[in-house]
Amino acid sequence: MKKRLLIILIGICVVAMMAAPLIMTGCGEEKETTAPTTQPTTTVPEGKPADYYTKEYILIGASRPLSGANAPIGDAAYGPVMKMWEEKVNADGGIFVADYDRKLPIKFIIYDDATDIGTMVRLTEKLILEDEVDLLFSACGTAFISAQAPIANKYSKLLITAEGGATTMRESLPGLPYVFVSLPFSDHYQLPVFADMCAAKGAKTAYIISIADLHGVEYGGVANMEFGRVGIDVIANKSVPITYTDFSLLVKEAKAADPDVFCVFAYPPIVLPVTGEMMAIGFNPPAVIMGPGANFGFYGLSFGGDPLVVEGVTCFAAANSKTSPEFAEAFAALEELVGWANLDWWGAPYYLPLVEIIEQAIVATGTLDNDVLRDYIATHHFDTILGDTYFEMFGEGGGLMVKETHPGEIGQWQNGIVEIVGGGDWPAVVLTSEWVYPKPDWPAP
Amino acid sequence: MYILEGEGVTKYFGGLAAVDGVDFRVDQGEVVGLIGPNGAGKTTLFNLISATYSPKPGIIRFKDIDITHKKPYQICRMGIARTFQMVKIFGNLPVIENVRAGAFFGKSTSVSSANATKDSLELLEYMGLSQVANTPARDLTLANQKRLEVARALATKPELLLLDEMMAGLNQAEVAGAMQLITSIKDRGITIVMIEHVMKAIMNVCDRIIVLHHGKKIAEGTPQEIATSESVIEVYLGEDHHAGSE
Amino acid sequence: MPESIVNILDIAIGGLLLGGIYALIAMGMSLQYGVARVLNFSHGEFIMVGAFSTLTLYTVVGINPLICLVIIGPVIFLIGFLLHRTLFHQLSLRAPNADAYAASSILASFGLLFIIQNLALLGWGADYQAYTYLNFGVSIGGAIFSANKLVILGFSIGIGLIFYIFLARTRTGKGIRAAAQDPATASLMGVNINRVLALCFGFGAAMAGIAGVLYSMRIPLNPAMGTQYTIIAIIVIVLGGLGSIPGAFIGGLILGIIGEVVTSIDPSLSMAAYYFIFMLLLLVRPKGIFGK
Amino acid sequence: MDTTRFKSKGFYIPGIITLIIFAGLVTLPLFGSLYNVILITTLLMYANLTVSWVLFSGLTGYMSLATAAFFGVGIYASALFLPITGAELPILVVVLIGGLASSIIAFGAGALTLRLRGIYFTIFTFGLVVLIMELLNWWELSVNKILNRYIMLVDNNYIFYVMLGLFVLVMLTFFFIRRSKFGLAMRSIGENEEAASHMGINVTMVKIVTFAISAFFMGATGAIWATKLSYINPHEAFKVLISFLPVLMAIFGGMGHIYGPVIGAVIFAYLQETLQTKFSEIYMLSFGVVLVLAILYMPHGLVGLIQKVWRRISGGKRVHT
Amino acid sequence: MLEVSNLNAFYGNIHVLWDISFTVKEAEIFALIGANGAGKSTLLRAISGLLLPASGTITFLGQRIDHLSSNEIVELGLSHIPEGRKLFTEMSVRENLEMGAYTKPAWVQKAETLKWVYEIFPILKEREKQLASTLSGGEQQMLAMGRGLMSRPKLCIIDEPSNGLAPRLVLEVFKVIKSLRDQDITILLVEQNVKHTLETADRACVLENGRLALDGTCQQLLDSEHIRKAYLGL
Repeated sequence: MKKRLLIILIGICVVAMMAAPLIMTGCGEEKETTAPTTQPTTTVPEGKPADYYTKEYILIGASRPLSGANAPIGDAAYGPVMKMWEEKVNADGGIFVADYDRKLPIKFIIYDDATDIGTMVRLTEKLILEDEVDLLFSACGTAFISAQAPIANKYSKLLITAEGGATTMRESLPGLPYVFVSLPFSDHYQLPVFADMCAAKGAKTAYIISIADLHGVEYGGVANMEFGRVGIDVIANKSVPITYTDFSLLVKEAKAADPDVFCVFAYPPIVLPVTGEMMAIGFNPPAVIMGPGANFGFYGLSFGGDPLVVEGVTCFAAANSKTSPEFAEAFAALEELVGWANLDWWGAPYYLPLVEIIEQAIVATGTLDNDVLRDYIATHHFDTILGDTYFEMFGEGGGLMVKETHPGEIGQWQNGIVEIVGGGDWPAVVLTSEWVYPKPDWPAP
Repeated sequence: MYILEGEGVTKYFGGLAAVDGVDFRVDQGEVVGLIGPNGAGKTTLFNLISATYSPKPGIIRFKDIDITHKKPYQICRMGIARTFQMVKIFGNLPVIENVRAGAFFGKSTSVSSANATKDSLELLEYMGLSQVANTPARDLTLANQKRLEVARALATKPELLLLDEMMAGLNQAEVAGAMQLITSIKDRGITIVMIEHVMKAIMNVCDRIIVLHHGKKIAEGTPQEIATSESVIEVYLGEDHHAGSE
Repeated sequence: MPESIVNILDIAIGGLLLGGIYALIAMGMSLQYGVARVLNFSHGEFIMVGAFSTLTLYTVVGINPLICLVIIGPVIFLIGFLLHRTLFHQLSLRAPNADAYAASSILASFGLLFIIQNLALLGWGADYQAYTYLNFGVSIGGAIFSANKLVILGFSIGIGLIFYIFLARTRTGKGIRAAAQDPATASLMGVNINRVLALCFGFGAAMAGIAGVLYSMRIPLNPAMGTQYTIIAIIVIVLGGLGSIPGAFIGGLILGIIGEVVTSIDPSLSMAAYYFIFMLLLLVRPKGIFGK
Repeated sequence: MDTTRFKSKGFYIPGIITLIIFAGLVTLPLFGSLYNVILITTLLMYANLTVSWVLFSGLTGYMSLATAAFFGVGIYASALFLPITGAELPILVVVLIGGLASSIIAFGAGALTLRLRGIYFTIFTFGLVVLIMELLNWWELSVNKILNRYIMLVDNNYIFYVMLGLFVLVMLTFFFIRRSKFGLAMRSIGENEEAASHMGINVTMVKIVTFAISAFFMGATGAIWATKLSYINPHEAFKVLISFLPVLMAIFGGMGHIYGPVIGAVIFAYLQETLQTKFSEIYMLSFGVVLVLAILYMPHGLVGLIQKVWRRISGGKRVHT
Repeated sequence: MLEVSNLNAFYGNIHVLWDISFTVKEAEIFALIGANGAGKSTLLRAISGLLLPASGTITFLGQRIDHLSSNEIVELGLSHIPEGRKLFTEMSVRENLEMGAYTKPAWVQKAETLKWVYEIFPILKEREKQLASTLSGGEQQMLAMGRGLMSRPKLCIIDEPSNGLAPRLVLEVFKVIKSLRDQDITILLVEQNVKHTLETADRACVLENGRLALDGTCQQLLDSEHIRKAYLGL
């Protein structure tokens, strides 16, 4: 008898569990539908959205890696840009949206995906379906964006991506009209430019270490091609597992091979120890390119706290304070927010204009309708910190920020900062210094 | 044909022979006692017969079939069941489920659920455990846990039953009950080999006794022969000819 | 010297040096498992805490990392000691048997992993941080190794030896060994089992912390870094025999050499090789190379 | 515990409740919001993994941490057979392939490893996850030169129904195995393996077959789950955390009762979702604290807690469970 | 010296000891006899603090010890030589002995005690450096006893010392036990070898099925019909 009652009790619990979310959303829906009736005296003007009177802010959602392996990446560059923008816009009273005939402040909902794609996917759908965000900001990392893009596309949500770019993503862009990619990637003028730079200095051989994931494979592969194009012989292309921790032997082998160009296409957990090992055993090839990781302030500070130590290391970088007064201002503001160690001369220059593009598109179209915004962004040029900024569209598909808007591709540590030393010859390029080749010796310990 | 027969059965642990070249024969319907001081290799011999270990070297036959390299579950399905020195009941399962497990799996032919339940209830009745059929086995008294082990072994419908220190820890009345039980199991036509320290039980119940010492068989015979054997008294019963409990 | 010999030296000595790091990481975990019977999945988090504390002390206060050892080791020991006294001791009281305790302590240590990692995230932030120390080359027979690696191997051997002597010679050390073999009998000898277990858990945590202090000279830090070291430690202690401290030490060295050899053939297979060897060993000789 | 089998009356009310829940779930897409469907799909995914885990580990007492391996194999099956373009196999067939591939691996791994006991078995299964991941990563990288795989997006309601179908299947399997002769054999092994083998139970066979059955459901669940991810690589497909979650969920819910793991999975996953969204800054911290407290104070899980509370309410009389 | 009164203890759910009461007097050999599983070892575990009794009191030298942990009890001067020797097999003979002197007061004078123990068991001195696992059965029992003496106990609990020993060695062991008594060490002896035990001990009690069945001087017990029937097979 008691057992039966117990089972009933458990059953009720299960039902309650299952029903709880339903009831909760039920209530939520009710609130929203009854909201206009609370103001029975006014009806929504013709052609205006249903929440004309009740809209309090522009709701922006993002699923970010606040914890887990990607947290350092997510915390360093794009997160602060969002934060900075939020403060700036809200200090100004918000963004003027014509549909509502007033300025609407912005509000972020940021969930922690704990660096897990399954969680990120679910939270993205929660943001879209449950929180009904007006705008969706991108997840962190190429893999995550690769998974998020089809979902944003499926729900017709504009997705301008930040920390991620890959040739594979470009390949899938034609089927993803709502997705815009901002960060340049391997063959998107970074490695071609770098290969040309090396060839111009007369480099003959290259040695590549890459991380055994999407990023490493792609950069390793493209570097192989590009070096081949300019006649540089790739001696080795070694790939290391993500969780590997000791690089002494790899660096020694590289040293023994005596290459002109040494490439490390990996993240900070590999980039930093490899650099340390190079210093320790005195491996100093004429050109050293590393990234992502070497493009951050912390890279310079990691070897005794003085960025002069990494003098001559080459990395991916788009702009620095010298690029333009606007960038000087932006980098100063970012430095105040996150400190010099977290400045990112590669990503930040491309994340900064994203929010400007969105803001300008909203003001220009006067709506938060993602379809309208998408079409506007796809077809217009914007005046951002980069100057004239626009996307190359893939037929009916998504967009890729064109190389002509890139202020630079390749940076190099010189006198304790990353100078922009390479970037092809398109209009926006602003080089801030000459590329030093061969790089100077590591300082004596 | 002997129901159970061993030739030169030997088992080494490390460098030490726990069972050392033991020959034994058990006739159909007999009750054979296996005695010897602690560490003499009695339980190891049981483990060899029931295939927990394989003898090396040595051969064990059951009804003339070589069972030296069989697995425990095969041995059981051939008709040898056993109990354990330290009871190994399924403590969290109800008593009836313990017995049903034996009834289900003990035979190579499949048994229907209804039949298994029916047989198990009968066995519990026979063992005087019907009142506690639905109690978790761990809540039984030690004596009842031992009876449950026997019931579970009997549920596999064995022809040969190995009882390992069934009386240990039982009081006088319980020992008497256990002796009765053994006799009645024997009357069912089941051959029994038992390890026992309670001499009264051994002397009264067994048809024949095998004495092990340091892994070797030192004597074999009827209870009377054993009680008067010089060598047995020497190592086991105490030097002054009294059958003291070891 | 001919290049091939240097190369062999590179691999052999490099393997030993790498193994020294692995040994240091694994010894503490082995101790925690061997005596306190906790397979501590949060072991790597203690390494992380040790590393971050060093970074803070070195870069903010300016304390030499080697001096940090003396500060951080005892603090983490205390944390481990108290953790065992409270959490794991309670668990052992509640567990009906050893297997249940093994399972519940694994899960509790998993909970600790989350807690410590999140606290580190709140305290130190998610970003990568790094410093380097003693990062210069030292030549051994023509092969060059970074000094901090030699220092780590030195400490690894030193700590291993000191602990070995502590276990072999001192009263408490003997108590620990006795408790590892048979806790009930040890307590009959007068060993305060709860205290010894907590001590061992504390020592294990302190060794992890010290490993973190030393290893932080070489690697960039972030709060999520611990897990990979936990996994390496598990591989090493299985290799050396669960619970054996000399086993963990030698297992670490062996894994280091295997790592360097595989890396010299195909670095992308190195981690796979670790797991493969580890699982093969579990199948062939679950008690480890030195297990009895 | 399992005395109900002798009193068939006791089945009506839970049966009716189960039916009501089932009816509610089947019609959910009609009245629930799309996100509810997605959320409950997630909860069902965890419930599937947890019940599958309990099916083997809960009954036999072998603590397996191989869940992520089988789940990942399922995910990879989808990645191979349901690419974003050119998917030629029906989804259900792929789900079946995922399940079968997992159970084949489980069969092999089980034959090799089930002689390991206790912590050795646990560590081995843990190693299995990372080994498969590293080998696959190496294979994809060096041989296939593809590290990223896109998977066809599937309608959320469809995924929900497949997940629900698997849930019903796994529950039925669990229910019938528990009550069957086979389940009795498994519980006997869990209680005392040596005694079980001496009672005619082919312990090796029972363990391997159960391991494979449990892996089947894990793999099938992974295969359908993969269609939600839309993109995977070896590192994302084989997440060690997935091995631990079902264990935690089962313990959280309590393994003494058939509903325990389900309740544990559902509440735990819901809690996880709440923490991730409401307290994202301290999500891991609160998760860890809940975990530690649950292990300390709810040794028999939620179901145990409910039973205890129930006993208090019903007058403190002891109920045999 | 040792007083046990109304002791009840459980093993899991099984009630193992029922209302046990007895006293051990100074400098005597008090024997506890009973069949396998009668609860003797459980009783000893309860006395030496390995098992928490459910009710009842245990007093040693006037001090309640029933809620002390075993390491505290050893320090009071009660040494328990467990059944099955329970040697630290991965330690040398000497280290095993040293473990016996683990308590702080005993540790200080361990060199001295060691000499005394080597006098009692000269074979242990010869085997000093060997691992305990390499000793023969008799040597192991001697080591276990020697280890138990290293704490300089006032009361020594010896559980089944003759277990698995050849008869010649059994006699030896009993001789040592007697000599200990003569050195004013009180002995609580548990044995299955009833005849020897009753011939060696001063007083004894009989445990049957967790209950105290009989107690008295050994002569009384030897004469008792019950003992003669049940334990001596007469």
